[in-house]
Amino acid sequence: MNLVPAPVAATFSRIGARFDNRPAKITLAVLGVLFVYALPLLNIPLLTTPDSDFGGVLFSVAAYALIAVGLNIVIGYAGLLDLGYVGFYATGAYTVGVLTQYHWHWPFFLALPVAIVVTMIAGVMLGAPTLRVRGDYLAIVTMGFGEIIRLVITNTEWLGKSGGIAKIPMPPTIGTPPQPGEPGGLFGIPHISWSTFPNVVDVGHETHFLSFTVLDAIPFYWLIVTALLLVLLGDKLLKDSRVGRAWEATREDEDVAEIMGVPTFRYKLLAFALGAGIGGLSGAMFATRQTFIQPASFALLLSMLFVASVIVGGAGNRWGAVAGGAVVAYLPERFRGFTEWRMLVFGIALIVLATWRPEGLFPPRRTRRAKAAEAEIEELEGDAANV
Amino acid sequence: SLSACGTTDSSKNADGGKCGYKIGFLGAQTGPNGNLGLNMTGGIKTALDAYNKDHADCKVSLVIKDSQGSQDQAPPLAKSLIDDSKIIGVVGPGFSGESAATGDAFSQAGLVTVSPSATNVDLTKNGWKTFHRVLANDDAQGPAAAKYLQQQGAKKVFVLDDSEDYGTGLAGAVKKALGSAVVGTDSYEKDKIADVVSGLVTKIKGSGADSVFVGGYYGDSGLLAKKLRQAAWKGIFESGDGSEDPGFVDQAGAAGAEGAILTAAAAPATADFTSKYEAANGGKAPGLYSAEAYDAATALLNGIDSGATTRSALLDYVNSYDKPGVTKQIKFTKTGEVTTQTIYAYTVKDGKIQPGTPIK
Amino acid sequence: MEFLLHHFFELTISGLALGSIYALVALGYTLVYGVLQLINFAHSEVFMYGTFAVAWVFVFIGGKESSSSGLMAALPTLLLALVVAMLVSGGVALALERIAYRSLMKRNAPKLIALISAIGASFALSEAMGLRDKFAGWFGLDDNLANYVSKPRDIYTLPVTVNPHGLFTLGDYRVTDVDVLVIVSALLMMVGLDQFIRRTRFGRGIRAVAQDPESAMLMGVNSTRVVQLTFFVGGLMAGAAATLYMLNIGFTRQDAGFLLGVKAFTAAVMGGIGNLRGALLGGLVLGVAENWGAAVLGTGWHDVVAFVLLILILLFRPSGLLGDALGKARA
Amino acid sequence: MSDTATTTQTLLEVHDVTIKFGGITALDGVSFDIREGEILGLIGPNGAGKTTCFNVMTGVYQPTSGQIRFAGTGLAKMKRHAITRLGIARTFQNIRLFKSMTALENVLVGADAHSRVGFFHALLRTPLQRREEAESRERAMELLKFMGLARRADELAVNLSYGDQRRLEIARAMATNPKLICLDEPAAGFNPAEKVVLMDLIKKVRDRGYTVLLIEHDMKLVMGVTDRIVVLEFGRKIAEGTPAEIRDNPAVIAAYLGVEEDDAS
Amino acid sequence: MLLEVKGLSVNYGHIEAIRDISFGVAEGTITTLIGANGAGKTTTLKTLSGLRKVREGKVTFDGKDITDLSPERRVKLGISQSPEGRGCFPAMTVRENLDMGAYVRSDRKSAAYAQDLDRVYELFPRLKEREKQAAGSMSGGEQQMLAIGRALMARPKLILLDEPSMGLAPKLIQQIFSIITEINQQGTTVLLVEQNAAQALKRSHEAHILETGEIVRSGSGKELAGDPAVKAAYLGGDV
Ligand SMILES: Nc1ncnc2c1ncn2[C@@H]1O[C@H](COP(=O)(O)OP(=O)(O)OP(=O)(O)O)[C@@H](O)[C@H]1O
Ligand SMILES: Nc1ncnc2c1ncn2[C@@H]1O[C@H](COP(=O)(O)OP(=O)(O)OP(=O)(O)O)[C@@H](O)[C@H]1O
Ligand SMILES: CC(C)C[C@H](N)C(=O)O
Ligand SMILES: [Mg+2]
Ligand SMILES: [Mg+2]
Repeated sequence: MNLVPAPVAATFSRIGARFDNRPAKITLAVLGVLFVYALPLLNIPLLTTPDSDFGGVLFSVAAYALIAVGLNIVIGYAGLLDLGYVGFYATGAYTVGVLTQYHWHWPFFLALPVAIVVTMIAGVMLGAPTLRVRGDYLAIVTMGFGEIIRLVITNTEWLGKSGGIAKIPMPPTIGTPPQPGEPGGLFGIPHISWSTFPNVVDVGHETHFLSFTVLDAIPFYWLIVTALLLVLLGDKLLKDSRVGRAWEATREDEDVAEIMGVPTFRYKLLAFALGAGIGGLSGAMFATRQTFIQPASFALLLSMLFVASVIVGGAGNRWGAVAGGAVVAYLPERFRGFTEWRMLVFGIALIVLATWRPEGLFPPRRTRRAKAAEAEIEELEGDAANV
Repeated sequence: SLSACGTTDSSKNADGGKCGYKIGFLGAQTGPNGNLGLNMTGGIKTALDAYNKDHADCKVSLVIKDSQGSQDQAPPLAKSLIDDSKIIGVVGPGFSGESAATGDAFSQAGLVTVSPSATNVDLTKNGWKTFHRVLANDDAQGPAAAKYLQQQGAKKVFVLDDSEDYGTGLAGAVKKALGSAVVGTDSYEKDKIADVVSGLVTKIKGSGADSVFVGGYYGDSGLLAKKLRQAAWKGIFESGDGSEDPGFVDQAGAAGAEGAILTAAAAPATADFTSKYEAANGGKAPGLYSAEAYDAATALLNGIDSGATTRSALLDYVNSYDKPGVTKQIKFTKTGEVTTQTIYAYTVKDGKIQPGTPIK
Repeated sequence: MEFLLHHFFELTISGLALGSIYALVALGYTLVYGVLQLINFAHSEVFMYGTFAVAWVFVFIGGKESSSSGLMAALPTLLLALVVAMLVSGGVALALERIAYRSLMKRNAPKLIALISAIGASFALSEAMGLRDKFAGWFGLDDNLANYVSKPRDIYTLPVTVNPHGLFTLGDYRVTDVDVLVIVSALLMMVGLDQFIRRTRFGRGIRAVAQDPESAMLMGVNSTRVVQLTFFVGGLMAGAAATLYMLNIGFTRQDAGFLLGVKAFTAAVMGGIGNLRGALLGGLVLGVAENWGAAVLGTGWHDVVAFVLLILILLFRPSGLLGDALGKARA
Repeated sequence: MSDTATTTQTLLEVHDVTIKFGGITALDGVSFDIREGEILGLIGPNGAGKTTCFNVMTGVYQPTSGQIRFAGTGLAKMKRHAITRLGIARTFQNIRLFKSMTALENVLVGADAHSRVGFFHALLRTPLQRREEAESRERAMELLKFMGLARRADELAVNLSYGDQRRLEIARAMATNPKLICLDEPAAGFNPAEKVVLMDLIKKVRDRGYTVLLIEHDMKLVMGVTDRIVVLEFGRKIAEGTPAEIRDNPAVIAAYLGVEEDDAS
Repeated sequence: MLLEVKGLSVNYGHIEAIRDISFGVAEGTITTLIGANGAGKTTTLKTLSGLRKVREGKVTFDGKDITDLSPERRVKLGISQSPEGRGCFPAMTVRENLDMGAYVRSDRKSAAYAQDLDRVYELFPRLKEREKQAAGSMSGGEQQMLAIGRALMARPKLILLDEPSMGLAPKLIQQIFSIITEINQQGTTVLLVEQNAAQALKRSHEAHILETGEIVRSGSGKELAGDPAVKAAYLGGDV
């Protein structure tokens, strides 16, 4: 398997976990993060997609990873199978489209939080009545919801119908505004070229720092990776708390969780809203990167791929979700060499992945938490011995 | 100003070799609408085969980027075409959605594109410098189709569209031109007509319409035509270029398709083209947009032949191109629309689409 | 609304005809779900292969030249097509079980991963059909073979157009022989299956495996065989649905299954997934409701009607119209 | 041990509860009290309605008629998690642990029932959140130790042996900090020696200030540990009294105990 | 010997649940396995019925090597089990559950079958009363009766009973043990796992004591029942 950026970060942080001293851990994490940011500039052979712009591919990889992390809260943590996640993705994208272009002209960064909130509200609105429906019934209800969103957009004048919304503004460039032929931004960062040996810095090929243009997806990639890292941090804080435990218990046995004092409905709704919000966030990013959205971009099949991301990665593990999202977005691009066979190959790859790692690429790990608990036992038993 | 962006780093590197030029294609090859994209690449290959036979010493190759017809997948692919300095012209993008999503990038990179099929009206209103298409847009065909329908005696028309850019655009133009002659409208989802066709038939019959116009593709319109005839509906069936494919007749059946009118901004493809196409494509017959793609590719190849081997030169060449193609005279306006806007009406008779006549 | 009332019978009958096809496909989802508690996402492809099989039988017998005929004249070919389609779909379903599920089940893998392998299988099967020209090419694409392939990834039509004949009038609508054939044969098939599951040892085996696979083995149930048979029977039904679909619609494509599959699955859930009679009821309700809804609101809202109805039904009956799984309900 | 039973007041009051499932009347006008600090045994033949009684008390079923009051509050229509927070906890006759969570985490879920912090505290890692988390952990570990499970704290619940799983159920129930803890056949599957240990444990639980309601078929255990016993048969209460009274009650012997064979050790 | 176990070892992943155990069950006898929680009793029975894979060792039944046979084949040969945790089919009625017990029998219409059914109903009148109730809604003890009844319906040569007395009321426990003796006298060989060791040992011809996956003692039921060490560990002194 080719290394994909996000799992690289995961690997780094995992290596980090082996070191007990904090500085080493932090150094490694920082290096990992830096590597993730630098990835599109490095043009690493084999990893870089030969048939598609790597910056653009990395953007979708990061977008899928972000989506998968959000969906992982719903599926992996709370155990709710959501087959209509694309509905939230669409809601986020359309909120941005409507606010920044179609009806109003808000700046992107003002529209972004609104998009997240709107999507969360959509999540609650869907969740409140339907979360009482269980298991696979929920799956099909959510699937229906995803389709309803798309069809309503297709049939609603106010949302641009099937024509969609074009010319969605990009985030503002920091530094000199770009002109035709002039990328603008603060400064240029050269890419690395491997076509010669030894590899060289390719000054002819630069990414301009925080210049958002159609020709260079890399600043968008940085933007979404930043969002991803923040979301991952929040995810970790929640998961390692009472909230995470409540989700897990609900997933394991809802009735018993309830009887143990977990207000399961509220927690399911929370998971749903958070997942939706993150879906909305990635939809918003997608809209501004794409500058053009259409209902056709939010087809049912996408929901399936999102679910596949979470599960292929290992439902319940955030790094698994990142890896899964990356794999599902990356493989079809990597397989472009197979020309018209590539989707067939991708399908087979999914079967192979499933069979090869039924628990996912990174199954949820309990060992680390278990380690922490071990230390506590030592203490406690030590105390006991003294009594 | 065009050449200013056209000559950035790309032409610098391209000087490496005299030959080895490439043209790109961006559009569907797989996915639900892969067949339309395959029709296009078939046309391009036909043009390319002919060219390369004559220029064995300096062949041009084709780089295909499969977008699956999805505007989401297209941008990085467009970028990778742009980044390949050997690529000096692009046939495509195939669909309006992906054209809208990539137009800015091509324009900023100065890489000329000639679409064989993207018909959305707005595409030429973005100020893009590199966009061209070899067929009339959705607005051009509508009024002619409406006129022709009325010439055939239609008084009450039911107008349908497939909820896609092209279908809604064309149907909208038809509706506008027909005005009060429209007795009913409805829309279905592209490729999903099977679920709704019976309801549509009931509706059309119930509306008392004496004719139907469908803005959509043969995969859907063919079935509708068949079901209407099976339900003993006797009116006139008309559809646009999206239905002008032998698949329409196959699907509607000879009886279902009989008398159907298909309009298109294209002269009938010659038998000569058909046989060339079949030779270049393993015996498969041309389909919808094959001939247009052939014309688009031919324009680019003619440019390369004439020595326009940089992006800017080829762009200039295409801008001033004026030659007959298999579908029409190919010449572009400033915004990239093809100037020949003559619309032809084709009628199905005895299970065959008969050669069309210009609508006057 | 007025329109609906004026064409009530016409809309209802055509809704029932489509609904019967949903229902037959829904059976496959319901059966597999009932036994394994998993959504066999690739079942839509099982159906799609059936539709191609039907078309190929017709091409084989009559060539690609399009013609039309009445139902009676087409009946012998149709029956042959039915048998072939059922076998093809059944075979694909078996292969699917073998490749995408068996090893996962053996290893007691989490249920959800099977969904992924099913999605993968669905892609692969659909793409493989899209690439039928390539495979045909391996065998030398002569004219004859080209007839079976048509253009790659394009629609593939049934060469024979079966023209319906009116039989009797029901209110505002003249019911045709095709309507009757589609609805009646779907019903018969469904009743047959229902009896089969209820009355045979195999039926009891299915229910046992569904409820407690380990205990089922202790009773002497060969669960591998039961699962295989379940897939196969689901495939047979999908093949039958494919035949009726081709008779009614007359063309197919490599993604025809996906579109229908979503509906069929919705129907299965609406009726109460795992419940055979539920699948029937769900399919019919869905087909009719969609038709009515589209008539009132516009065809663009057709699927919205379907899904809103589904959500409403599940809100009031959280386990579908007829209640739960094959195990629990008395399938 | 009956001295504790006499002084204290009523904690839970089951009043004339009837519950029907279709044609089956699982409980038929059952009334009894549980007094604070006692260990009350609930026995009766199979299918007498004991587990159903638990289910009604913990909100799993709504009674067809009658009511249940806990510490003065009526439980009708109350959400199940709210009942737990009010102070009733239970174990399950057929073990229902969170299988793929560790033993410690299982207990933590119980302990969380009383923490006040939620989403925002967790996201911001507020001092309050940290403190509560630390307290919960400490309490959970302490309970595991009490149950003799400390060594297995990190083991996934599913990998514990049957007996340990039963013990973990008790620890988890205790973690919710209930006033009343209901144990449904905690000794099922234990051998006599293990039952003796369990018996001591139940007493210790009570000594920590919990009130215990115990369903159990093992008479030695029931007689040895309870202060009072309520006997059900066919959904009706047929007897109530001290262990000694129950042991000699002819109705109970006929319905439930049977004539003991001489050699049943 | 009807059943012979030689050098049997079974793992759960890395955990060795049973290690190199050997024993036999003679035709027509009652053999009992006793042992503490987690000793491996259930694992042994599950291995004999084919639900667990053997890591090492050999199992012969009726002279045939059945080590690698699937569970359903073993049922056909005449081994039936009442599993720990009952394993009733929750959504089937009581009657349907009993019918499932006879899944491999081809004589569902015969008088013999009706007789067997009657016998189960006679043993457990509660089941007759609740013939149409879904098994899942039955009480714990009722389900236990059902599990035993269901195992009997197969008319096995060898019946494996995993803690049949678990969850039963005292009165019924006595009954269960008489039933076990009775079916044994009618010709069914019994392999019994019990925590209620006193009762079990009293009635069994042979008994084995399992400790952490190994057989540590074997002997006749009476012998073991009288052994002070066994008494202390498994029979429980008086409380
Ligand atoms: N949901 C239900 N539907 C139908 N009958 C039920 C349901 N729940 C319980 N019953 C019946 O009610 C009666 C009481 O069951 P309950 O589980 O309370 O018995 P129990 O006293 O706990 O018995 P045991 O000692 O065997 O566990 C039983 O006969 C049972 O079959
Ligand atoms: N599914 C499993 N996965 C992992 N370990 C298991 C599993 N089932 C049992 N074990 C382990 O195997 C050992 C033997 O278990 P087994 O269930 O056979 O014991 P037992 O003698 O039947 O105990 P009990 O009296 O509690 O029923 C135990 O240590 C147990 O933890
Ligand atoms: C190939 C066709 C589907 C393209 C269509 N005319 C469009 O504008 O999108
Ligand atoms: Mg009970
Ligand atoms: Mg056991």
